[in-house]
Amino acid sequence: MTGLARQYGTLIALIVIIVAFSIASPGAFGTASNLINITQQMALLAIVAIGATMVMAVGEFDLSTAALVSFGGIFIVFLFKLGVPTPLACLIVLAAAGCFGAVSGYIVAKFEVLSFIATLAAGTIIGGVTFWLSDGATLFGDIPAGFRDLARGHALGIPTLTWWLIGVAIVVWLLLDKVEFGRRLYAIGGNREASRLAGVRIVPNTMVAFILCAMLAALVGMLLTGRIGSASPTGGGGYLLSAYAAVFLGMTAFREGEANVPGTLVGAGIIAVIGNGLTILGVSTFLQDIITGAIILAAVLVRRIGKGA
Amino acid sequence: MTGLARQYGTLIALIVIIVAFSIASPGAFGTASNLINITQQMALLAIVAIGATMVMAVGEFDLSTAALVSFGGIFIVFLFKLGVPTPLACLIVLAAAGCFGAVSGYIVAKFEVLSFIATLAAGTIIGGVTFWLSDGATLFGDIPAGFRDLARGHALGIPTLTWWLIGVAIVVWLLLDKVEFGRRLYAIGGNREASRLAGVRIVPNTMVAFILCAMLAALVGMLLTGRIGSASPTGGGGYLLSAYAAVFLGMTAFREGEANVPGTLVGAGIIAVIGNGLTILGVSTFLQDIITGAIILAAVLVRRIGKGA
Amino acid sequence: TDVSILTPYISSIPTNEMAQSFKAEGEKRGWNVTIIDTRNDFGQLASRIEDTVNAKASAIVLISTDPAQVQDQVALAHKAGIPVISLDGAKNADVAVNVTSNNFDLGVQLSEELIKSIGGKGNIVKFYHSAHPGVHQRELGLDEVLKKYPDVKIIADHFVKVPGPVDDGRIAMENILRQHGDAIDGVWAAFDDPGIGAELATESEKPDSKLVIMGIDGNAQAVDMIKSCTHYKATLRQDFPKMATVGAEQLEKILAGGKADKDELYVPAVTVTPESLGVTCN
Amino acid sequence: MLLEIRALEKRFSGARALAGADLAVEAGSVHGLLGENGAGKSTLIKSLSGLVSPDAGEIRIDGKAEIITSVRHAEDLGFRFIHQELSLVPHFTAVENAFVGRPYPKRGLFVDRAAMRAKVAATARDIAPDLPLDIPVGRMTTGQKQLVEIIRALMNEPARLVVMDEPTASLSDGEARRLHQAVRALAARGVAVIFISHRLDEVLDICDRYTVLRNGATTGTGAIADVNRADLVRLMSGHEEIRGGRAAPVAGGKPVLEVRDLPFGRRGSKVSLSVREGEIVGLYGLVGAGRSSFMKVLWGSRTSEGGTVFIDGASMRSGDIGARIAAGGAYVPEDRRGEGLITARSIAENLAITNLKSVRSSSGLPLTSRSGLAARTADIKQQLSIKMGSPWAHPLTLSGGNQQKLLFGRWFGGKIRLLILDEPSRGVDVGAKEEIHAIVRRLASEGVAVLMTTSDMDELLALSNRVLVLANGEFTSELSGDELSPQRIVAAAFHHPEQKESLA
Ligand SMILES: Nc1ncnc2c1ncn2[C@@H]1O[C@H](COP(=O)(O)OP(=O)(O)OP(=O)(O)O)[C@@H](O)[C@H]1O
Ligand SMILES: Nc1ncnc2c1ncn2[C@@H]1O[C@H](COP(=O)(O)OP(=O)(O)OP(=O)(O)O)[C@@H](O)[C@H]1O
Ligand SMILES: [Mg+2]
Ligand SMILES: [Mg+2]
Repeated sequence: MTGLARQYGTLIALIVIIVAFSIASPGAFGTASNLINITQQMALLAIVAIGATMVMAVGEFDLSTAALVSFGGIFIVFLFKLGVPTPLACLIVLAAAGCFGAVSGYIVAKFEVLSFIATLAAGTIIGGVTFWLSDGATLFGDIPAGFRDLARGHALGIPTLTWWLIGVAIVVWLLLDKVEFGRRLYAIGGNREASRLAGVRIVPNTMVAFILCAMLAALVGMLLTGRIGSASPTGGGGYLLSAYAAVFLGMTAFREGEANVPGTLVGAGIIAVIGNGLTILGVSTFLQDIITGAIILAAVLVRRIGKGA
Repeated sequence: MTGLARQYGTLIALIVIIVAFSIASPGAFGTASNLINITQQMALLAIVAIGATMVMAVGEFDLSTAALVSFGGIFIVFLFKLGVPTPLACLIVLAAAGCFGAVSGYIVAKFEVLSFIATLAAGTIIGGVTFWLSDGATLFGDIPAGFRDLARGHALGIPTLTWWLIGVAIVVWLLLDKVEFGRRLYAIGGNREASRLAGVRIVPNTMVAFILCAMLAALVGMLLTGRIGSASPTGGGGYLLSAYAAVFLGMTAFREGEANVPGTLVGAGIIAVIGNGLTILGVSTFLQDIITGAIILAAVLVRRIGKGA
Repeated sequence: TDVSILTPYISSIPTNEMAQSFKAEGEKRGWNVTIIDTRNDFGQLASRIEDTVNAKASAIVLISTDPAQVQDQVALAHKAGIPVISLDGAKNADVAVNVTSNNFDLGVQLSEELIKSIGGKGNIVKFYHSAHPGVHQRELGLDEVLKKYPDVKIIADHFVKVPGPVDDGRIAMENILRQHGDAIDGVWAAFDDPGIGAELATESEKPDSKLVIMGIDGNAQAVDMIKSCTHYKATLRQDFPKMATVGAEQLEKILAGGKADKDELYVPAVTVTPESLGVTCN
Repeated sequence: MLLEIRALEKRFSGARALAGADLAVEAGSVHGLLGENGAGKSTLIKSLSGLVSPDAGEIRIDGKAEIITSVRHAEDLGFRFIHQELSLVPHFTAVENAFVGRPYPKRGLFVDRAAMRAKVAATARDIAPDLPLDIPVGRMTTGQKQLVEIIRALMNEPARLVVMDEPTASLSDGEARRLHQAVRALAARGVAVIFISHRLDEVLDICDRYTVLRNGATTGTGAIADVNRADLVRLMSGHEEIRGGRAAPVAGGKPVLEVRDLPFGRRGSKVSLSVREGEIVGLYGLVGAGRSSFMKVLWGSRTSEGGTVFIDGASMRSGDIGARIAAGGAYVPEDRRGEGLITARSIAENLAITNLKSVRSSSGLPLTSRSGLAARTADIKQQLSIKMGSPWAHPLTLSGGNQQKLLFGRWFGGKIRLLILDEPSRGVDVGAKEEIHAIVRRLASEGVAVLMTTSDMDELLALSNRVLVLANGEFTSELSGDELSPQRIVAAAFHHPEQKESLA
């Protein structure tokens, strides 16, 4: 029993939370349609967190993700206003985000600057660029309906955003767990020096992790714009800490101390379910914060208590 | 020359920045009164960062500082509204913050939960409490002038806030560098297991670091309230990333890879000087962000480039 | 003439509109206008005002800030002989003039409008953000009006998180709809962003619901929704360009050595409804 | 000649690591590379792996001058390395670690885990049949990690040259012997092996040729058949080897450490033992037998349920390290870097962390004085003849032997009653090892009780008055006096606890 709690504590926590809410509110929370809707509500956060998972796998940190989400949203609308067609605009945004990621990754890997400070600075710069593109204003209008549909509606009864999440999660999970590239990222993250001694090329591998993370963040910025029909230069601000909360929760979920995609999904799931359930129960926002914090603490402590020395 | 750049790169960066701004704007930036004023402007950020320095010295992270700043500001006004006299109110606020810090520290040290996720959860809880105390509103009024004077005005030609900074910096510097307690913190931060085997008690020492950090954050919340005459439940939000930016900049300033008080002061100084100088030069916010990010990157890269293999 | 616009909220639509309009007005008059934003941070706002005073700017324009929130710094500017005007802020002894729509009145107007459209009774959902003093005033307006209508009940409320208020409002509304469904008659949004989120949620979750959404600000996306005959039925558009124009005129007088006309000038708000936009919905 | 190195030189910010080193290695031979700590052995082989770029000199491969630029380059030349510092990824299992930086077997696009495991298991069968392949190496003992490194280097077929930098430092006789067989088998297949070790007897045993470095320069090379141990020591140090005899225990010493009914071992059998004043008790066992775990339980860094540990008659609470220190306990852990040194802090602080009171500026105030730190460092430096520069330098700037002395030195100054030593001279050269042994004997003669574990049979025999043997987590025998012979000890270590029920 305690063995099980230790092994899958965080997953069990998620299940317990879902069951508890279902009992408290069977008619509203515990319905299939609501549970499906939660997957849509968690999708954007989870995709950012999955990007962060890759960077954490190489043992680094990317604090510019939030800025990149905002950047992605503003830049795509900016391009639309210039009349750039949707597919090209999406490619340009992803490429631009990839460049930002490449620079951050290069600085971190090549000069061994602490990624915390390097990506904080990068995020500040990206934020400045975003404000400059938008004049600091929320951008609205000129967003093609075809683009908006990428983030709206359903297919086969599943929300489009959920499909995005499923796709991204599978691809990144394969990348990290099944392909050589992932082994290299985890090797670098686990022991950078040993990996270097073993001939793993630190700089290109780290850069690719940062590039993919940046692209996913920009993708989320675009999807968010599609979802709400406008883009704010600070729209991504809310994703930073909660995305990392999801990753860190996930690190305690399956493989001790390693960021991993299934764990991150569980982490994002916990955060989304708590938010959804407490709102449905009509708990006030302030109390929601207190309860959310307490549940997250409990979820990570489950594994630890009784572990002994 | 490159040796010097490597040794004191970040300090040199600060000096270069000050000289550059003084040349660009001798009449406004390079005046004694403005330079003194910068010390006042950096004071609050620097005090939060000094608290974070202690937690980083034990090798942990405290993400609840921002929430504690907001908490400190709201709670003191809340107490004033209840008619509690100033000295008692201050003590209550510090004690409450200390309790929050003690709990975070205990969880992190005892159960070896990653401090990132534990303090993120703690910060969410504290944020909820703060909102609940204030009903989510900015609190005005009922703030005694005597209290406000703790954060206003001058003494001996130096702003009161600067005196606070000087006092806190000296005390924490002594604690970390001269007192046995500091040796223990750095030992734990340097190698937790080795320190434990050598008889250093991990839990109480880590807890004290978190307690002091929390108290300093709450102190800043109170001083901020005194300075601007009101308290907002999100007033501390701006301090999180910039405080850690200061600490991380400082870690590259003097002792490679170790959080230290003089370094943190240099880091906070860089951030404050850039903000002040660019505003005086009339640079718009968007460009300010880009320049700030670039200067921070340059400051950390100075040491690194040319370091070779 | 160097004029500095200072605000903590540049990315909010009204603040931005005022700032940009004022900048345009100022440049028309040959002023050199800089916009400085402090990202919701009042401590930093205080520092930036000090810097501006040190840089000996000709005037300071505070936007969307109650000068009392940075009282000392405003007083410092006043003492240094630098005129301070406030847009969408509050009256203050050290401020030459505050040009605004009365936020409390806006709240009252919105509430009356909403309650009228649901027939004087029913359940409403409230989206609020009390951390912003101006927006908080609107909420107080609602409280005042509700005293007159005992049959109107707030069945759910949500503190809107910034940044990201639209998506936050949307997710909250999705969840509230699941709990209360058809029991909801109206949505009261203290500003348009969460209202837009609520509309998006209703569109996808309960498109045939009869609920009515109303907000404040005249946000372009909200106006667009009103024009498209959605659940969004009204927004109170504060006339931000007008506020900026009035502010610029007042400042011009002051800079010429004169005085402001009054310490507070109101620019009335305009109600945007399908009718006022010339569309008929059924 | 497969490999020829001529007049190689390398400086590290002023310090000379290599000053004209020569080395020639033939295919199919085992070449012993010897030298004191800091002689430049590791630096020499790092220049072969592309990690260090030499300042002068040349490296010839098959007679052709070659500049090795990167680890990949070295691998492409068919070189494999076991570096001295364990270089493993802690979260990875043995199988995953074996493939870091190597081409993975694949099925389609994806990594084929079954094939990976099969390949590793095949190599492990010969070297370390008992090694768990599927647990993260972070949870393994130092010896087991070392075995993983060895498997990793031997697993790859197309190797021409395998370089092993102290592969046996934490292996006990059993594992070392298997490694020796594997090394000879490699040589028989025509692979060249460079074998670095401080255990001279093993070098004499398995190598064909030797090269000795002193202060970065080659002082001798030739066939092993032509030299004996004394010759090698002379070449390494420039003087004769000094060997002290085993010290006799203090007569009539009272028991210092007493352990009663301490549950230990996977089946929870109870252990009782006592160590008297002046006695040196050695604990022996194979890799993973539980020696380090047992010492950690005694020291209180691992908790245990039930049983009692007494120091000088005072009972020690489980998990209370402070109480042990107060009672005069001292502990030198096995893993110098992981558990011993605080590498980011100065030498002086490392020496003071166990006893900060001793470096106060005044006894009443908890202020650490810089001069106090310097004085304590100078004192310990002198007592243990540590070769070091400034007390404010970081410990990793010292040679292995001197780092090890720091771990002893930090307990000096307070009273020492019980000394617990886990591999006290791992990776330390013959000379320094002798100095460390002298320290241990001196402490014992002053009445300190010593409990020690070591994988090095020579060391065990050189120091212990009494030997306890652990196998698979159970104490299988106790030997003293004339019973102390390598054969009997190893035989006991291989014993299975099931057959020895009565002894525990
Ligand atoms: N990266 C480095 N920077 C500075 N000095 C170094 C570095 N690497 C080695 N040295 C110095 O070069 C000399 C040779 O070191 P090396 O590690 O090659 O010795 P070694 O013969 O392998 O010793 P040991 O038996 O202790 O492993 C030592 O004085 C060491 O301090
Ligand atoms: N009695 C025991 N109770 C619980 N676990 C044990 C016991 N003995 C050994 N182990 C486990 O088995 C492994 C061997 O432990 P230990 O480090 O003590 O071995 P060792 O004999 O010192 O080996 P090495 O020579 O490799 O250092 C460890 O993973 C340890 O957790
Ligand atoms: Mg070596
Ligand atoms: Mg051991």
